[in-house]
Amino acid sequence: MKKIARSELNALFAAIAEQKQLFIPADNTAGQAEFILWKDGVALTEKLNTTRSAKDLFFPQVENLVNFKVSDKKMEIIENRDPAAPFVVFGVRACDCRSFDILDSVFLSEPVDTFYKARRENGIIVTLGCTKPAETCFCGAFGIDAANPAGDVTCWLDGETLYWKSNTDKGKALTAALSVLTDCDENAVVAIQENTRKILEKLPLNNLDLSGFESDKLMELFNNPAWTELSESCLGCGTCTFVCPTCQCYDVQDFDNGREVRRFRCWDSCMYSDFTMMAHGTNRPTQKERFRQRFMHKLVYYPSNNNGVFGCVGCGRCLQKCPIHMNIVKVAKKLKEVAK
Amino acid sequence: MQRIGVFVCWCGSNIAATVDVEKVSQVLAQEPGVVFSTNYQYMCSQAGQEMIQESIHKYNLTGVVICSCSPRMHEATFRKTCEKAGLNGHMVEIANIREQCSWIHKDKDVGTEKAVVLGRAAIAKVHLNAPLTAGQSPVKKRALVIGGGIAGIQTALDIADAGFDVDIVEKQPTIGGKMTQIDKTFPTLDCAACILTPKMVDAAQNEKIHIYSYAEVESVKGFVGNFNVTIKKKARYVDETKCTGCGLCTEKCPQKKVPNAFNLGLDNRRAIYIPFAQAVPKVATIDADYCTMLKSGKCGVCSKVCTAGAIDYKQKDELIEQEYGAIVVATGFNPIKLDKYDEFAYSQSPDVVTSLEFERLMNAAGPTGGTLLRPSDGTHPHTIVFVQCVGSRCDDGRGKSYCSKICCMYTAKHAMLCREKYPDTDVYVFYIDVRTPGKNFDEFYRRAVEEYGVHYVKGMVGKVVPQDGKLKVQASDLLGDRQLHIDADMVVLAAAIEPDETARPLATKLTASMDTNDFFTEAHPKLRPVESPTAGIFLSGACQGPKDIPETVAQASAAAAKVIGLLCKDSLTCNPCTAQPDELMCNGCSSCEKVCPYGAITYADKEFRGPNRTTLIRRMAQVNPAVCQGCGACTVACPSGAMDLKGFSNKQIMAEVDAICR
Amino acid sequence: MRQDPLIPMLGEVTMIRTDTPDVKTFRVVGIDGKKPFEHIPGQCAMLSIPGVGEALFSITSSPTEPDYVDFSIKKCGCVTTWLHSMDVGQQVTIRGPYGNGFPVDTELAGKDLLFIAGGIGLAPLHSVINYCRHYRDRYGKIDIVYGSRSKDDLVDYPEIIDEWCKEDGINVHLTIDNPQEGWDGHVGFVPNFVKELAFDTSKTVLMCGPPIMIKFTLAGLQELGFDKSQVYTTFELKMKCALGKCGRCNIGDKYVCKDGPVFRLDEMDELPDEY
Amino acid sequence: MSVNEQFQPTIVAFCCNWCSYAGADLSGTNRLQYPANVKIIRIPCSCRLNPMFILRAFQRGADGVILCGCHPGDCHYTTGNYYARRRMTLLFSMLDFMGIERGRTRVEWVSAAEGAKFAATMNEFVETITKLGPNRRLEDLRCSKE
Amino acid sequence: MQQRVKEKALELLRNGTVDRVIGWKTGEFFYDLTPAVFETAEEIEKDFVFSGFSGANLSKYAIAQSRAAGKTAIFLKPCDSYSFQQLLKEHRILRENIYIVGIACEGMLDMEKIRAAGCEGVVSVKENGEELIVETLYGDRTLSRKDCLLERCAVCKSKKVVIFDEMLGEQGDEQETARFDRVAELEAMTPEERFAFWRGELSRCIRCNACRNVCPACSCEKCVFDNDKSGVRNKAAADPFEENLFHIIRAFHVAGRCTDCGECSRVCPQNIPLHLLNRKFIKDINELYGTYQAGADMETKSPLTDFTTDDCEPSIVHERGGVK
Repeated sequence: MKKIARSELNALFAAIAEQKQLFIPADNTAGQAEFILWKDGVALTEKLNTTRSAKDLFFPQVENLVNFKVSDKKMEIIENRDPAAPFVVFGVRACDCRSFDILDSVFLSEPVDTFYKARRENGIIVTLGCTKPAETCFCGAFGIDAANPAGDVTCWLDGETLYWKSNTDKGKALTAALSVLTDCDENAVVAIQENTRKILEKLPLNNLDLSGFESDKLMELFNNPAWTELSESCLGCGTCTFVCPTCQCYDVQDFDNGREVRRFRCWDSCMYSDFTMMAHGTNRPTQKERFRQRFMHKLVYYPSNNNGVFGCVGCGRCLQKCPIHMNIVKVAKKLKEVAK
Repeated sequence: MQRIGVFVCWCGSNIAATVDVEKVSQVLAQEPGVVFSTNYQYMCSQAGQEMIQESIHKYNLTGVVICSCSPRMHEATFRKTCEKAGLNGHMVEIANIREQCSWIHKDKDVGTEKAVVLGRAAIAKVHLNAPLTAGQSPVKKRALVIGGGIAGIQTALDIADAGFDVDIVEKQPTIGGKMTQIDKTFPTLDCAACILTPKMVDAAQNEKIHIYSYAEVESVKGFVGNFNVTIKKKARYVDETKCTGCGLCTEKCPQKKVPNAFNLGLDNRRAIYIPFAQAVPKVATIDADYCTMLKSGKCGVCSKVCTAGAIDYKQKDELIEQEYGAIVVATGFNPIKLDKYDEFAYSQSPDVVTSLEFERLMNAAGPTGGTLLRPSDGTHPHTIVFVQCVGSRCDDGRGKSYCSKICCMYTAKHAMLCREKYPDTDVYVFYIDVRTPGKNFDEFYRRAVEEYGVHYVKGMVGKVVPQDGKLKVQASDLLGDRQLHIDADMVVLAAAIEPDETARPLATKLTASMDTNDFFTEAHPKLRPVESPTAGIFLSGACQGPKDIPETVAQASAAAAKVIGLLCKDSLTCNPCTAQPDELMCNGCSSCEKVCPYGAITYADKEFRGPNRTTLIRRMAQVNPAVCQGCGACTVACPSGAMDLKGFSNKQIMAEVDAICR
Repeated sequence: MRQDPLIPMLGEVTMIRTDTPDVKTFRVVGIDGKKPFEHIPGQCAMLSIPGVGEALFSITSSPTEPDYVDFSIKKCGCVTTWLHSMDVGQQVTIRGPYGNGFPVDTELAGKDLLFIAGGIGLAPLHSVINYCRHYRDRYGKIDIVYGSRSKDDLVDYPEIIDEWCKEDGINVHLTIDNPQEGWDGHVGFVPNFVKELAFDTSKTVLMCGPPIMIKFTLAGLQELGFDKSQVYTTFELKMKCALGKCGRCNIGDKYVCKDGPVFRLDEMDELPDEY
Repeated sequence: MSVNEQFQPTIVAFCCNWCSYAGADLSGTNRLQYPANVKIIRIPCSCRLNPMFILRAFQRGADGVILCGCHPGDCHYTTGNYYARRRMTLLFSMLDFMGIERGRTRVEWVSAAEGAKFAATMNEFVETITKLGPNRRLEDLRCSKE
Repeated sequence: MQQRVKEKALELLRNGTVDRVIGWKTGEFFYDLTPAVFETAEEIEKDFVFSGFSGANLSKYAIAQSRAAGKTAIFLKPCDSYSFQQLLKEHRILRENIYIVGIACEGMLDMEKIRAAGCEGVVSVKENGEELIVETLYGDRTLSRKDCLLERCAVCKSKKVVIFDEMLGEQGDEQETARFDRVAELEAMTPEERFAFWRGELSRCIRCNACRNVCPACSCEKCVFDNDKSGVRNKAAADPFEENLFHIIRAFHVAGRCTDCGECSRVCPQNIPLHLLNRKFIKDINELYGTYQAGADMETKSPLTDFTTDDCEPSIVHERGGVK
């Protein structure tokens, strides 16, 4: 384990930035935290977490896959991928760190998504243990320990000191190159962790009961009458999906600028009316079906295909950001209530 | 994807001198969808057109782009060319490489490059063109004339002459309008009644003309060729079919104190009346506001004296529905009210009169039997002051900003007639300008000044004060640069004229547009002066703007000619480039309807198949293609993009934009 | 740099055949003139016209064709309309093959097969039929029930008449919805026709067509004594990215592009009715 | 060579069919010159111009957009240009509010008789846009020619 | 008031005036209320809440509910009532099927502002006159209520419920507000500053469409930006231009129809002050064409579907004040 004085954080960031691009959670002009490319003067946010998750750095909202030049009957495929620059993302919380397991299971399974893979290989995730979790946090329900996150490197921060512990080879290599860090004892963070865990215990949603979503209940849950009521006020916006660290649905769209055609991959949202639009219409015609798809996916379909691991990490973003305050916690509770 | 042929015209050297036509046709051949591209000396020539037609067949073309002169020049030509070859005319687009390219550029490279871009834009548009067919709508061969003044009568007579049925709706009990109240007409000084009443009789006797007197237009539905009009015939309490017009009732009616509207209140009439001797129809009417029988149920004298048994106190308003192919508005004018012009003492002295009142005072059928007498004491006036532009050309907000056009001439007429009949009178005319454009008008005015010795004074009357039976007139003489004080016996005010008050609500019913002065606007101020922008609505007389009698009659005949032209057709070809809503996108919010200048948009509730076998009822815009002129105002007002314009669709215009900016 | 599965390869259309008023068959080869990839009957590939869109189509040719892949495509959307308007020699992009395909070498091997198709639904089965014809000895009796709106709407009609009908061990049963001049075959809808034909229940059924046909035909088959586990169908229309990643083609916890598009109908019982 | 000497702006002119398109034709008939940067798109009436078209032009690389229509009061469709006037006023104000250079957008009323005015307007507009330089603030990077 | 609203909902449902009630439903916490349709008195007893966090404008839900069988009650705060009436004016709501209960409003609270004031792990908020007592996992805080109001409430334009069948509390009036101050501030900047400001704000846009989907004026059956046939569909912004286009066109489409209810900014997950775009249009309309408040009445023509012959020319934009 290593450490550095909190007052020296800037020096640490400068040292990392010397080697790789560094993103840290910092406050933007709207007073929200987001991952910002560090340069001198960018300060670590006081906020618990970023509005948009760390997913964006690995699976950006829009990316140019390939271009085409079309002339007459002939066409040409132009691959113009940027070689991904190595980067470090600092301050990822335990929940967001877990989201990469979920994204990996999708994108790194065959056939591997090379765009995502390149970023994963080039990115080093430095997590930061939580000290002031919010009432909306429920990572505990997924067995995530906010006091002891995973990642290539794990950090803890208290009033005076940042503690730094590398977990992986990538993390160790980074650590080795950072001479500003000094050695310290593993036990130094125990107090921080205990303090966090004490607060976690008090969180209203920490012990959210997620039993009853096993795959043998799939049809029962799908046909649960509560979906109508739950989805009734859903606006059909994509806020929950876009701030979600695990949502990864995408669409491929072409843009013809008259000289070449650019093919983009962009995020899609199951909440949008044209999500599953096919040549002859859609099979999810109302918001109820779309709404159900999102939560069934997180709570049932994904676990069914992934050894019972839920497609949610309890970060609480959708709890805070949904314009009508409908969210996975309310859905899970209501489904169970009605099922009984 | 279309199969497009591109035809580049040299226009002799007009285009070829500044545009490398060969290069243009070669470059455009590379565009997606272009299967044939060529150039030729004169595309519009017989040989050029044949080449286009052959290519359509040979290459199975679905779209044609012609790079040539302005579409305003030959679009119609090339459309016809293609139609003859079996290709819909609206699959043709013109790239204007002459007026907007070769003629404005000198450098051949620049011109060529631009011609290519314009060609590309046309190709991009053609890709999205769809065949359009103009609809046909049948024409109801009957016309409605609203207003039975000289304008309406003339229009009706001309239409009837051409063999079409025509109805006149007149709100007064008789047709004839303002002209019936006029004594003599300028510049010939012939008697108004002598030239008008025969026309009134003609109208009444014409088999093709039906007169709805004492009636108003209640509502108008439909569109050009197919108007559906409801006419309200007001109860006159006299059975028109029985009344012989003998006039006995109008003599026996005990209610004698009814101001006579025909004489502008200068004398009284009975509660049952025939407005004047030559009224058409010559039928009595009971004035419900004054009739004691109708008000209290006591009297019934007229009923008793009527040998024809025509009196019917229980008569009700009657609604008549009728279909028309065309509607002519001939609602005429009125002098403005003078309550804002108290400096002229109009409300204080009966000897201050308006010009129209003066007409009645001079008229042999008027309250004074044609002898000019002062309303106050019945004496002969010796000094008469005419004030011009009362409320005309007025920018202080009390009157009208426009020139009423007829006042200069009728005042000259009045002045002249006074001097002729009563040479002992002094006549003063105060004017801002004397405007006399018109055949024999200036001569007429000069006669008034030179032969009849009328005192024309440039300047305005400041104040008229009734004093000791005289009217003290203070005025300025601008040319003499002095103040004048005249002791007049009578003051005659040339009040501005304004459209009849019924015009504005009528315009709303017709969805015809009006200007801020409530005059109907014409489709084009120069080129279509007797048509309203609303198809099938025509304008006759002073409802369109101030006019004298000859102008009114000329316009009335012109409107009739337009109506006849319309009614001659069995059906109308509609403009194919009309707006069309996408039913699935329409919200029914009414934004489009509010900006449509033609009232072409209506709404209907329609059933839709909703998700999961439900049925939804939604309010939806519907465009009547027979009425829509294709301006596109609605397409921008529509937030959901449901409304689009055929031939100039959103996608077509954006495709042109894309091609130009590429 | 390694290509991403989302990045397609170029192909060229070497043949276009008009089958019906709204169906054309396109033959695609790689720009090297060779077959772009090997596939299993029932698999799909993604064709795209850059700027117009990408769309997934069943491969209609048999894997046994050595030089090309065919796609029979009905004109119904943006991409298909574009495809229908193009000429031979046009390049397109292609990626694939995708999906599981029919279990031709496992579950279907040695069985009597009953193919039931409606309209363009013949496209995915066409590949299987010709595969089975090629390896005729691996399969039992083959029955083909094919129906369409009219004679003109029967896809691959010449091939059916000239080849399939003439082959031993293959029974072709054609039907059209309404009587028509020049048609002396059966008239009526596919589900009723299947019931009339009263197939014996030892057969394994491969079915593709409009949802309404599938629904009623299945009911008919069940009346005849067939079990759902004997019936296969394909849901390729639902596929989006075809890679199992974009998250949009799922029916319950199954992804059509990874777990399908071919499903045995008894599997569908455990899935929500969202197809 | 400075950028401005090389810079050839792309300018889209939307002209109503009845007045301004005819005015543009007249300026051609009278051989009045204006730069080839201006490309005209014919629309039936100025009220057909959807703000979307203007933004589309900027997206695709236009440096200036001008709308020409009949003089207020002379609209072939009576009222179209009055609506266009309000719409464009508000749109231009919004573009200004978002910091887009004033002057990249313009409305001019040109009658069928005003060929000279059309040419003069276009000359002036091209000069304005050339001075402003390439449209950077509203450009769509996907359409960027660089 | 909080109790009266709930009692009124119960009463209307129990006495058969209506078949359902659109209101706010309790959440996991005290602040995360969800707009909901209540069909039974039991549901209302259990879950109906009206509190300082009932900010959500319910009027848009009336579009669908007014088409359901029977009658629906809806609770409208003053600003909501403008949205409702505007929708009515656009024939989107069937008035005869709706029973409107107007609610006098003292301003709604903004949880984001409470959090931004440094309150993390908030457990409860108690209103105590002009003060808010905020209980958090990390200790109690006292905040001024005024500082925690939603933006639209801080500059409330009207306390008047413009359409109702029944009113709870005192009817109020339109009031002078400072709502255009920020627009004026921006107008006073240089174009470069304004450009930088908007580029900064809009570059955060993630095109989640929350602003559009919550907006009562954006009630289109299908938005042009979702419509494949429109030629301008874009699902996710691929470029800063796209966000500009979307937000300009959206503001333009609601110009003259936007009641300034402020929902767009309230729901923006990225805290983009989108209401400023709408307010800019409102301010311009007021200044150029006379004061107009959308939804204030049923009759007045919207400024964009109206004109006068002497309207100002578009060049006024280049001529009028502000830094060039």
